[in-house]
Amino acid sequence: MSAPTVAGDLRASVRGYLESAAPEAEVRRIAETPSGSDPAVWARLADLGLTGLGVPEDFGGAGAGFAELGVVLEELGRSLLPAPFFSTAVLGVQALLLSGDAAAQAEYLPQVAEGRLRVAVGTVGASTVAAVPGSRGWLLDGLADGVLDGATADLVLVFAAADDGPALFAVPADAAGLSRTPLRTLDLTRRQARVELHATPAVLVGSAGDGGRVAAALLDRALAALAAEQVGGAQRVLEMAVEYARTRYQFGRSIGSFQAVKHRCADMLIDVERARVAADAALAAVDTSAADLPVAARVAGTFCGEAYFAAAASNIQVHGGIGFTWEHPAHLYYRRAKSSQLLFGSPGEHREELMRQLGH
Amino acid sequence: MSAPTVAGDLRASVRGYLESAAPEAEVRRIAETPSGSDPAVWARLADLGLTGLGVPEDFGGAGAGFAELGVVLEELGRSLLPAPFFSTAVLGVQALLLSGDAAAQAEYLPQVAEGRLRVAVGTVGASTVAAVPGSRGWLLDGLADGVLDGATADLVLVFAAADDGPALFAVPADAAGLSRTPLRTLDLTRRQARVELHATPAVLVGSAGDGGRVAAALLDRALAALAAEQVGGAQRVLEMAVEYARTRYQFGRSIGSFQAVKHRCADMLIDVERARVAADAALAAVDTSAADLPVAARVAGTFCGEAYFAAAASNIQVHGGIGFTWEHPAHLYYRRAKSSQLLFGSPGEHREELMRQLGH
Amino acid sequence: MVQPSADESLDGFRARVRAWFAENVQLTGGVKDESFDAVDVARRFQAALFDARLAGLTWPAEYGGQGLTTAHQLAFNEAAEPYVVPTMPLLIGLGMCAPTLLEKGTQEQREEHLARMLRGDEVWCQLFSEPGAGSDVAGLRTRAVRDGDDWVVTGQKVWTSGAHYSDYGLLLARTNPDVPKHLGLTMFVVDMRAPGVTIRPLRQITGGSGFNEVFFDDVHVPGDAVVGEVDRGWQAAVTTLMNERVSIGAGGGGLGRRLGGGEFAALADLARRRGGLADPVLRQSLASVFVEERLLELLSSRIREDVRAGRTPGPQGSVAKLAGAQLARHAAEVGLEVLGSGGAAWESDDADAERWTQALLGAPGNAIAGGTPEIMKNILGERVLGLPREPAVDRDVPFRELRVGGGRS
Amino acid sequence: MVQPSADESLDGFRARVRAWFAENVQLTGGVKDESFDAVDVARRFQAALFDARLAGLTWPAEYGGQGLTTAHQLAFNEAAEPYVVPTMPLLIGLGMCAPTLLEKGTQEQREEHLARMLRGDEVWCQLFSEPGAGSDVAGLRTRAVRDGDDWVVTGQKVWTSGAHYSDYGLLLARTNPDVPKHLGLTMFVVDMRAPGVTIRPLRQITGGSGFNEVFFDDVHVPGDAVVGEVDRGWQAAVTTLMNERVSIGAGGGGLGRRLGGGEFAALADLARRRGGLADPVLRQSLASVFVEERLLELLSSRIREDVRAGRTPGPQGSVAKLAGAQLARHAAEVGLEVLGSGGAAWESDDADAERWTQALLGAPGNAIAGGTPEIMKNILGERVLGLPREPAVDRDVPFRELRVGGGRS
Repeated sequence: MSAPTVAGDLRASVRGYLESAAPEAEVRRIAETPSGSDPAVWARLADLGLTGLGVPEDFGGAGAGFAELGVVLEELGRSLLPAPFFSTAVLGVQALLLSGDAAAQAEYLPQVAEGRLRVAVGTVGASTVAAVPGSRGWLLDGLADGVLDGATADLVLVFAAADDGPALFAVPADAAGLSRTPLRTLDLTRRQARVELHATPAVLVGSAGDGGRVAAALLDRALAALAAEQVGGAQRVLEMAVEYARTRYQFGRSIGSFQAVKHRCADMLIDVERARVAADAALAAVDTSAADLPVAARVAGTFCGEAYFAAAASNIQVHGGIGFTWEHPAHLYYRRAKSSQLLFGSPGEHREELMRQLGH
Repeated sequence: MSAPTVAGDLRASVRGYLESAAPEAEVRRIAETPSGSDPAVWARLADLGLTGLGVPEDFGGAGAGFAELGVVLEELGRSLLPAPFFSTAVLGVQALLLSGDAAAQAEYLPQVAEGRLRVAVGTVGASTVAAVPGSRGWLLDGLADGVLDGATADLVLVFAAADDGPALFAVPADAAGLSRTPLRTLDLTRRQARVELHATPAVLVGSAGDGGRVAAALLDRALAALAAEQVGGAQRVLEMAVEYARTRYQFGRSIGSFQAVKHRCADMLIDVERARVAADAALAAVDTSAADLPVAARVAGTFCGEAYFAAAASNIQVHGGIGFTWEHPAHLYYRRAKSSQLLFGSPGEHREELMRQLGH
Repeated sequence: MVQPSADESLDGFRARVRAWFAENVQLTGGVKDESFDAVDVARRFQAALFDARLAGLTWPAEYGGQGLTTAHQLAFNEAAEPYVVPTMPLLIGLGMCAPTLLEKGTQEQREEHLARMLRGDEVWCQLFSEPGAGSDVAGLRTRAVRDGDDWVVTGQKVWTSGAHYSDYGLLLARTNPDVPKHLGLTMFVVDMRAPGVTIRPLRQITGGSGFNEVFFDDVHVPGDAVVGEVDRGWQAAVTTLMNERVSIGAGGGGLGRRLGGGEFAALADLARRRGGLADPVLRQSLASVFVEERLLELLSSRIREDVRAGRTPGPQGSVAKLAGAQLARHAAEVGLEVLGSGGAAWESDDADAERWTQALLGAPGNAIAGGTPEIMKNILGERVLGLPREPAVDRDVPFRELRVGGGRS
Repeated sequence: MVQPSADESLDGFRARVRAWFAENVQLTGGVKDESFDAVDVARRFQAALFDARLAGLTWPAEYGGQGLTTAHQLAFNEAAEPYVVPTMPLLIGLGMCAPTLLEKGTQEQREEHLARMLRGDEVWCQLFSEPGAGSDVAGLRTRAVRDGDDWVVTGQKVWTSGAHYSDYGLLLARTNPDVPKHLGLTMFVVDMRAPGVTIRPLRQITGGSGFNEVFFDDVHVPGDAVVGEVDRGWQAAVTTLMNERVSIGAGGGGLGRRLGGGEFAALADLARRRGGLADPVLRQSLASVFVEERLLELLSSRIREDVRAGRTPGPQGSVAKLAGAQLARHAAEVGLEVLGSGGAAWESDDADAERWTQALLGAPGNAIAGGTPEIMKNILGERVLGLPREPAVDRDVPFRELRVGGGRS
């Protein structure tokens, strides 16, 4: 079986599932529930083998690489289905894999693959947690802000500063002194939480002092994964705009026959095509452990974020008044696009880091 | 006579002169002469009272303010007539006025008004000149780069660092140790020179130590004046693009009926209208000695520079292939627009200075 | 209260307006939204203005106006400029519907409504736009069918400001689908409380509801409610739309203050408090916002000068609309840039995040409401620059055969 | 030299191409402009290729081709990729004119010209565009009038690459002005050295002259020079234009190297030498150039993969054209930003200022040549996204009554 076929099959099966099980009304329903997610959906994603897609086969997963993860993320980006895929199946799994901690992997990854464990990761930038050794293990104090799906996860992984440097820790949802506050979010289809820790017992994952390396590598992977999701969303709003422009008639003509609208759609296409090659290159750089992954990840991070937001705004513009109503899905993508742009650093920060990575 | 009428009369007379005496062929002819200017043109501008427009009546000028100077600059910006108006009648006259040096004013300004003296000013940013007191007056050493019309001026004013701080000095064209190298220029219709001084005798203009104030005030005025010129050029390229779009037929339609071209022209208009109010506000701020002149000057400096360049590039775009030929005047404006953007600091530098002026 | 005298000079008039505002300052100001309270404030203000013989300055005296000159109107505008004039909810009626009745309405319509509108007793809305007729208003599909002397109206309008507090509406409906689109429209006065009229607020992506959908379900409209002639409604609608921006009665103030609402100052303050004011890249963005805002202020002050001087404003109005929308979007994006990840998620008491995310969500609507950028640029290109219109494909086609509206996504 | 055998496998063929390039490397590379020297280099290279039976791989053997499969062409492209293939001056002939003759030409035309083109003995140019017919090629006005069996051509062509070194040209001229514009055109083979043909280089704003104007002043063209049928020239021209980007014969290499020519590296170096690499604002601009350049590399590598795999490239070609023009402009502007006032005036030995001001001056032409952004976006909108065309106003009008060209400024 050749790679395109695997990817094609995966795409068809994920899209088929999402189109039948998660139409817009269902996405809105789940987004409006108190927790912002639906355990039944997660169970179904597990049945489809998606929660464990990136989990090595030894731990009950499919052992797929970022090429395949990217396919799923792209489809989820199209659908906006609120589910903790990005937090658990990307950030959580990758953090555990990068930590090199075989025990933690053996404990958690099979549960992720089975859909029994949702994992949230406090990314290092937004975290001010300190770890001290206590009498019966480590104790954490501090807060991690903007943790994706942080309020509903069964396990929270946080980076904390210890004497030997930063390290990754695992905190179960029922740990003492752990409090999680759901935040208001611009993006209505992905929740975030503030995670506070007060003398909270935690388990070291990986080696003490190794958290900096894990966090940096995790950030590269997060950017590559997010880029795939952004491409999916951008492609979807492009299709939405084109479909509307084709079928909306004003002045006796399809509005898509007017150059102002046609060229706006063409500009969206130009951005989407470029975002796609950027995302694909970043995903491939993860899979091939390419030395320039940090560069490829930031090229994707800056471009895909800006392209998606521009496309989401253009989509509203093409729709005119109707695009500005709550009932129309255009704003769900506009919100997701801007929110995504801010998740792991802004486009400006990515550009500055890019210059550093390029040795300038 | 009300102010609008004065300005209107002045505009009509200047435009009338330029349209009859300086059509494109004449502009190109003068630009291609070795010196890049034509003494007969300068004499004619003097006859029209333009060289002394900003010279006080006591010194034989018209005593006009920046509102009137702006009108002439706008018309010269339309025409691109190569003449040392900006260097002499704006920078030179204003530097002398700002210096407060009555003797220098009495010596030089009447000659400017009569068209017998062309003045160039080394703006402080591009100058590294040091002044030391010699046995028979001051001696200057160093160089001033990018001096507008520096090679053809009869008198060069330079800012130089002396013991008491920066000061303004006058150097006649025949001074010992003065060498002037014409530079290659992006703008084919305005020359620049590198001015080098080697133990060159010079006359202090104004007070020692007062050069910083003069230079800062001169820069504000230069930006206001340049903005007016930029508005004139931007307006001209807009008219050129519209005229072409109206009369050029492709696919059986005037190309201006296509939204891509129509909206491009509308975008140019939006920029020109905003550039106009920005320039007018800066000119008025000079005339009313407004406290926020430095702000108004930089708003104009950044916006008018960018608007003109965008409009000049759009004009080429509207013209298609013909706009990209040497024979078509579009590139003369494109060159002037980019060059002007770089003369007294870049748009980015103006924005940073704006923040400082605003107290941030 | 200062009373008008028969031989009042323009200066005397101006002084009287000033005095009235000074005496009645409690009636003005402070009202910024279109809630029902705002309508009540507007009604009270307008009634007082009417009683002081300062409403409808240039309107004919027979319809409750003052029959004064444009010079008086300009003097009023000048005197009113320092005040926030709380008549926003009445402006569609006074600024668009009333001039239409004056020009196209019957004598009975003028006598019945104009003075009452001028006193603030009647609030009006305008019912032109439809889901299928946005930029292309003349493509509307709401039908009015004869029923004896009456008409029966069926259809849907949208983007109707103030429908929920209006007493009457000026409705444009199709009365003949067998002729080209502009030729089969008729304008009616409709009672917004008539049976069959349903008003539904339209929720926007900001969560707010400034506009309404209005449904007409077999609404009976009397024959004498036709404004102008049957099937000549487009001419009446053009009158309405041409008056869209003309300021009548108590209007004129406030424009400059409404445009460019201090975004730069707010952003600089935000950057100071949340960090970032030292970041050279952010400083560039902030300075750009300052420049855009300053240019918008300068543009609107030029528009005000023109209006004050009785000149027809140049293209600055459309330019200001486009530049204002651009500024709103740009400022919101810079706001989010300052907030960073705090603009994606925040605690509920974070007023900064609320303000700037609302601004970001409001920005697209800002650009669309009152004319899309595409339509505004067509206007600039065609009416100001003299570029030719697109070839029209819908001029000579019976409306029945024309494809309108639609739009799937 | 490795010789082909009757039963050569694809692998064998590929090995033979590799060996040929390795042996003949002195014939390749290093030629970057379209001067006469470049033409000579191209002719020599092509002749050697022909002699090695490696020219015209998929062309029929009867016209000098090799009659091989597309797979052979792809194998050739792959093997040639490491080399700069110096055939640019021949590409219009081989890539556009020859396929047109193959498809639409007479047997005599094919026999007379194709093998000679394939050997590099004949260089061809394409004479479609006119001052009045730019984006709208079919609006051309050059007339060809019958004169007995011959035709007499009068008119002006423009933007003709390589006219000054070409032996023949494929001319599109109007033979019937009384029918709609697409229906009255005829294609001819013209001898570029025939009496009445005048070639004038067209000076561009960069100062360079890559294109020509070609004037036809009563040029006699024999009747057997008609390509296809009289008045059916548009169909022939479509064939030509469809082949514009197909790589024939020795083509295929070089695309990736031509796009994205190291602007970022040059700018970073410039910033380091002239100061500015520490400026955070400039660093943002530099990083943006890097991103654009990287994306362009990725796009063109995807195009190459498609070509290699025998797939029709997707929209990436048009996207790359637009993105390339945007990068060129952006990079030039950043270059001027780094140079500051040194980009407005410089001493004649300042290579930096020369390079980046030339880039700035070349940028607008870069965007226009080979299809304006407007036309490219129409193509993307219509052919890729499926949006409808504009209503055509010139389809059913006799050319004589159509307004074309013009343009005053």
